[in-house]
Amino acid sequence: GCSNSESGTIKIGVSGTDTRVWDYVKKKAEKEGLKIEIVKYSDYVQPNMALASGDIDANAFQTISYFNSFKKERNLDLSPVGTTIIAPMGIYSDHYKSVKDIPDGAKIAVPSEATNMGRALLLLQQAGLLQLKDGFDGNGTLDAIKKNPKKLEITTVAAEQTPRALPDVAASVINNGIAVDAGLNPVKDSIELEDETATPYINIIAARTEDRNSEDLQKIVKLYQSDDTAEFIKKEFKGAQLPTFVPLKEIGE
Amino acid sequence: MITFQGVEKVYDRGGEKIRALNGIDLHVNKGDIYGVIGFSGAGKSTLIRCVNFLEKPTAGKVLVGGQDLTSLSKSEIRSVKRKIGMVFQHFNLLNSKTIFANVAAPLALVKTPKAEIKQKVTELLRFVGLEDKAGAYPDQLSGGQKQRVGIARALATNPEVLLCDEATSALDPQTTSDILKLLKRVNEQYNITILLITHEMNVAREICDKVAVIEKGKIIESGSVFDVFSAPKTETAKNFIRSAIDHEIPESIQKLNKKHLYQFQFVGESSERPLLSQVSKRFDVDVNILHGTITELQGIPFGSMTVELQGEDGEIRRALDFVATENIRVKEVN
Amino acid sequence: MITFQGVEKVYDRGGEKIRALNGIDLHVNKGDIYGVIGFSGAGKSTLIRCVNFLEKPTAGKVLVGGQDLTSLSKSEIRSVKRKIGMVFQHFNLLNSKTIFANVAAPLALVKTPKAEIKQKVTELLRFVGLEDKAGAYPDQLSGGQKQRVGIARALATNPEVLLCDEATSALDPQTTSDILKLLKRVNEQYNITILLITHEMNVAREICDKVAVIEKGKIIESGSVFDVFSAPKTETAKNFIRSAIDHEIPESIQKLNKKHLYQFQFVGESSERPLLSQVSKRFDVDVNILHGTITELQGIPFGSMTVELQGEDGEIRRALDFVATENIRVKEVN
Amino acid sequence: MLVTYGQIIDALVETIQMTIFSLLFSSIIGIPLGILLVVTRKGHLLENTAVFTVINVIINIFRSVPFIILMVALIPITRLIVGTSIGTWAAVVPLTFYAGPYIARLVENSLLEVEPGVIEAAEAMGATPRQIIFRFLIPEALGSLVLSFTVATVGLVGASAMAGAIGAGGLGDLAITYGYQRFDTMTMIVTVAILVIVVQGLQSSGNVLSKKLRRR
Amino acid sequence: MLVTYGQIIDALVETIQMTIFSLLFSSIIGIPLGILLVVTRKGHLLENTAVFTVINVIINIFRSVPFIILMVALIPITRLIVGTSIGTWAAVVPLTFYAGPYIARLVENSLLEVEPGVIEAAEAMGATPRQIIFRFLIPEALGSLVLSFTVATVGLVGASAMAGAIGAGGLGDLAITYGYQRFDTMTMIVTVAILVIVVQGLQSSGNVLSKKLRRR
Ligand SMILES: Nc1ncnc2c1ncn2[C@@H]1O[C@H](COP(=O)(O)OP(=O)(O)OP(=O)(O)O)[C@@H](O)[C@H]1O
Ligand SMILES: Nc1ncnc2c1ncn2[C@@H]1O[C@H](COP(=O)(O)OP(=O)(O)OP(=O)(O)O)[C@@H](O)[C@H]1O
Ligand SMILES: [Mg+2]
Ligand SMILES: [Mg+2]
Repeated sequence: GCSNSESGTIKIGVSGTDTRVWDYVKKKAEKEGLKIEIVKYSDYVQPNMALASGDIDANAFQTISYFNSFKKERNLDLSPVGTTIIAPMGIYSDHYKSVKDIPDGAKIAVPSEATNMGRALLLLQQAGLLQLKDGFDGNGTLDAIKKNPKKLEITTVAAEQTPRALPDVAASVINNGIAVDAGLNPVKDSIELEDETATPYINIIAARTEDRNSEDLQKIVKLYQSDDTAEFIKKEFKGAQLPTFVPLKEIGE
Repeated sequence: MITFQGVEKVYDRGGEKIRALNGIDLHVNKGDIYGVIGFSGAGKSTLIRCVNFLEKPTAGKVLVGGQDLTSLSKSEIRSVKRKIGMVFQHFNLLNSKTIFANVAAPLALVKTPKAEIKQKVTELLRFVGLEDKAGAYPDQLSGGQKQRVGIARALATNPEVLLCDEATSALDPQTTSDILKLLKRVNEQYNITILLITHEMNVAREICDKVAVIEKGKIIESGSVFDVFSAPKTETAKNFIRSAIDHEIPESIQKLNKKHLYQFQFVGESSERPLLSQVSKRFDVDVNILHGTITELQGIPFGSMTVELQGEDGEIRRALDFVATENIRVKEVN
Repeated sequence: MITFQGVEKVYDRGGEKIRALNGIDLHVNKGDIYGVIGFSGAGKSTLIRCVNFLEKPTAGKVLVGGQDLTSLSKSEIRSVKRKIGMVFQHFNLLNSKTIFANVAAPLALVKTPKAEIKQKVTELLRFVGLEDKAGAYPDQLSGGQKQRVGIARALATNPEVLLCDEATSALDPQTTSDILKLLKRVNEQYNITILLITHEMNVAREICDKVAVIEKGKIIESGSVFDVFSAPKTETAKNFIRSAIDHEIPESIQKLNKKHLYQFQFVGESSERPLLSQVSKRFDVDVNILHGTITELQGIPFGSMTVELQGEDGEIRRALDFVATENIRVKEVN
Repeated sequence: MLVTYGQIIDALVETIQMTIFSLLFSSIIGIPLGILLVVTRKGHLLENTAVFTVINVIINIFRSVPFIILMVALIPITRLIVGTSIGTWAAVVPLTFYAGPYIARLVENSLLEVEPGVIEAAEAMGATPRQIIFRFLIPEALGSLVLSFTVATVGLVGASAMAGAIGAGGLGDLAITYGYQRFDTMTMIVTVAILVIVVQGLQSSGNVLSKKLRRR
Repeated sequence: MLVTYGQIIDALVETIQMTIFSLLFSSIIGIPLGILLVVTRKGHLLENTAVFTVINVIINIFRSVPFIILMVALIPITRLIVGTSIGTWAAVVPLTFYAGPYIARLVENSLLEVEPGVIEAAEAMGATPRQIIFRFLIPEALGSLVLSFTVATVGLVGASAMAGAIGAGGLGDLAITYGYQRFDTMTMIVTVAILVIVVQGLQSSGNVLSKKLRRR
């Protein structure tokens, strides 16, 4: 069972330091007698591993796409319990006003982590810069590129490095949160932005499969997916993150 | 107490073989003070270091107290070593410890009570004249002071065997003499066996019962101090002993340009009669001693002297003939 | 060439002040071989190290070639130092370099051509008897061999001043004598000034023109070798010199239990006449020399002897009275 | 600045905690290994080629693995020891395994500098290998050892920054998560400044202590 | 395994490239700094408290900054030198600044072990400070220096793993991105195994060379 919830505290793992939304949810939960502890991680592997091993009770940091591939590769018995937001990835450039201006042989920086890289490739395809292999599931390596008419040079760097590399490349594909932190406005500054309904990139709250119907977790999901939370997100992130409380069915669960 | 049987030690210097010891046979009895003399590089240090196994012989055996160290277990070797004190040629003090702690080190190893250590170390430091340096560190001492610390340390555990590798080389004659007296005393009081390397012939003469002369890794001569000193057999031994006993005739004397300058060498047993007196009395010759060293080994004058014979030529010749019958080697100095 | 003016050196040992030099005034002329003797810890090394500024005096001045080192620029100090060779008490060789490279080091510093270095170093190594060790490293040498490397290194640059801190302490008499001859030769050939620390009185006697006796950081006596050796003024100097010149009377002699055993000390100028001969001739007394060292300083016998007087008591007494008039100190040996 | 001073103080405490404890444990591992590396080598006190080779290779293995991989590979062990794989205490385990072999190398290097004459003197006195190590070898190398440990400690402070990956917190993590990942330059400057002060303090103490101990 | 052998070989080449060049440049920075740390300290050859303090503090600053932050902080400099802030060459810059001060500390530690008698002998010969350093101090410390550089090189191999963040590639990055992030255990094992072999080779060469040079 959900070991920690018995002691009255739910541990939720997040990645990075931005806990504004969860702080908000935590406050609401406390009023309902539910204690939440937020555990911060600085990478994208440990929160899932810690969840699987029971060190935490739920996590909220990843897209469904990343979650699924992670689960498969590690053979973990985890399940999504609710959707949260979508943070559209974008193509940014210091040098060009439009993707069409990107010249042949130009250098493009993409995040090195596999699902982010896949997502970046899909976005580059959406922008018409690349053509990917059929049935590409958004999770893979540079092998996925079928045609590269402009002979673009794709360089993989840490996600946080993509904005920093802007002066050195023709364009960077930057995750939404990182773009915001780097002082970019996804809506205004990007030269290409991910489709808002790109379902694989909706973020989720995940838990161990055995706990997915736990009362406490369900309560937390409900608190997150409430209107006032949505309002808080819109206000705090100024459109960079969009609350997307779609049912799990729509993301293929 | 210490026996060398055909000991060889070969160092490997980048392929080249250096034979430091080349078949050493030597026996040191319990209670002996045994001196080893020899030119620089002859193999003296290597020899003494074989006794407590700091060098492992490449061939042959070293027995200490009748035991072959190679046949013993490690802990047995250690307990043999604890009975052997050693004064190193290069002192080998602990730079990080005070003089007191350096001398106390061997005592601390065998878990001597603190009070006893304190008493013993203080006594030893007083003896070697360093009581005021107890709290100093080796780098704050002069060369001779370091050597004295080494001596105090070697004596701290009242060892049964004492190995001294040039233990007084950095000391002035006065301090040397004090140290030698101490060694003699411990030798007599506790029947300690002492194996002592030295190049100072006076040290050998003053303290040793027996000596061995080592050259190129071989013992070329050994025996009682008297035998070796008075009748050295090999050329090297003669050379070595002579260079110590009869110093070169000073230039000042050579410049005097005196006519009848002779060197009398007392190289073996000569008559009991007072030789120079007899010469003066029997012949009309005056003997003027200019230079030399003479000492006595078991009642027999031993050494050499440069003398000027004053008198008529014929008388002098007769006097010299007389001297020649007395087992004295006469050499004319140009 | 070298002048000390009121030089003081105080070491600080954890708050405690150690006065190693306590007001040294000393002058060494160009071409002198100047010996410094003194007990262990007297301050000899500290003194010599002040000459090439390895120790900076806490007070006073050291002038080398008339120049006060403290007043010179760093590069001027260096060029003065290049003219000073030094043999260290603890050798201070480079462990990482071969013997050849060690001796070549000072030459390489002044950019000597390779061929010249090769020739010079080979010559020096041959001289100190180490030509076969050119390729060895210091840890493969015996103590005396290391010391000889130090000597060769100090001589490599044909220095104008040579500082020797116990340069022969680890050497046998034969090698010592060879080295001293070399020093004497360079002194005469090149007019090199040599300041030499030693505790071996023979070394001082054989090679030095002048000596200074240092005690507790003060020069208590100095002058020509003859003056100091023949007429030491201070008690310490006397002690020091006596302990070197007249060795203790061996126990063997004391045990003989002879009746009329005397020690004659030649402590100053005595008559030109051959004394012992005169005694033998004038009195019905035989003089049997048992032990002692006698040497000559500027034509005057110098040293001491233990003699047995054989004859009637009255005659002996008269002989002794005669001896006493001859500026000889007579001491009865129990 | 996105963080409060409270957070910075917490992080400082976490850094100190991680550093002290991992230094402690890695010393417990590293010192004996370093000693063994010295005394089991050819011609030394307890010559033993097998032991030397095994230790040498094990140390090399740990030294080869990138810290982040080491952290993951050690999770089962961490969980076994600390009961969890996240948090400050959990970070101490991989940090220990990271710094232990490193300390072993530094200890090895320092001990090899001890004059052989000192060991000879000890052997001549009949000292046991243990006595030689603890009463002769280590005291003689102490000045150098202190400097080595200073270098290792500073290295640990640096490594602890990466331990943020497993939620260990600490100043370095604050610098990375805010300064690096969130572009909060102010936090970066403040945390790095504190780190500099900490390191400066460590290094200065190390220098002073080492100078006192180094008697030549 | 998700990667091809071609990728692994590329990564190995990148690692070697990063290590060699950053070792080279960090030595160029670190050796003089280490020497200065020794000779400007109190009572030494070129005593100069100001220079010593400045260098000491600068080194501490660089040693305090977590590598990842250093990498970011140095981007302008990297761009100035290499022309870009990403890729293998760009990684050499922060690696150099990371390893340089570290090497300085190790050099310092090694040089401090040289017997003062040797320096005295050099001074007595009238050697210039430069000659003392290069003809006496360094040759005497060489055995220890080689071991220190071995430690530093192995450290660089480790640090180069983190340089993947700026697209430098290398074996460590392969281990992290495939082995760690994508749970490709096989890739992780292969890359780490190669790293172990590289480190083992480095350490063994270091040991042998040092033993040859250490004449005591
Ligand atoms: N660094 C130091 N710190 C404190 N005291 C010192 C230091 N160096 C020397 N001394 C002390 O100064 C005195 C003189 O030392 P010095 O080395 O000059 O003696 P020395 O005459 O050369 O003796 P030796 O014949 O034994 O070599 C000694 O008592 C010694 O203990
Ligand atoms: N580790 C070594 N490697 C090579 N040769 C060595 C080694 N140790 C000593 N030797 C050589 O062995 C010979 C004997 O050395 P040893 O130290 O026994 O001489 P020694 O008689 O003590 O001389 P000294 O009176 O100068 O101290 C010397 O020629 C020396 O060069
Ligand atoms: Mg010897
Ligand atoms: Mg001295």
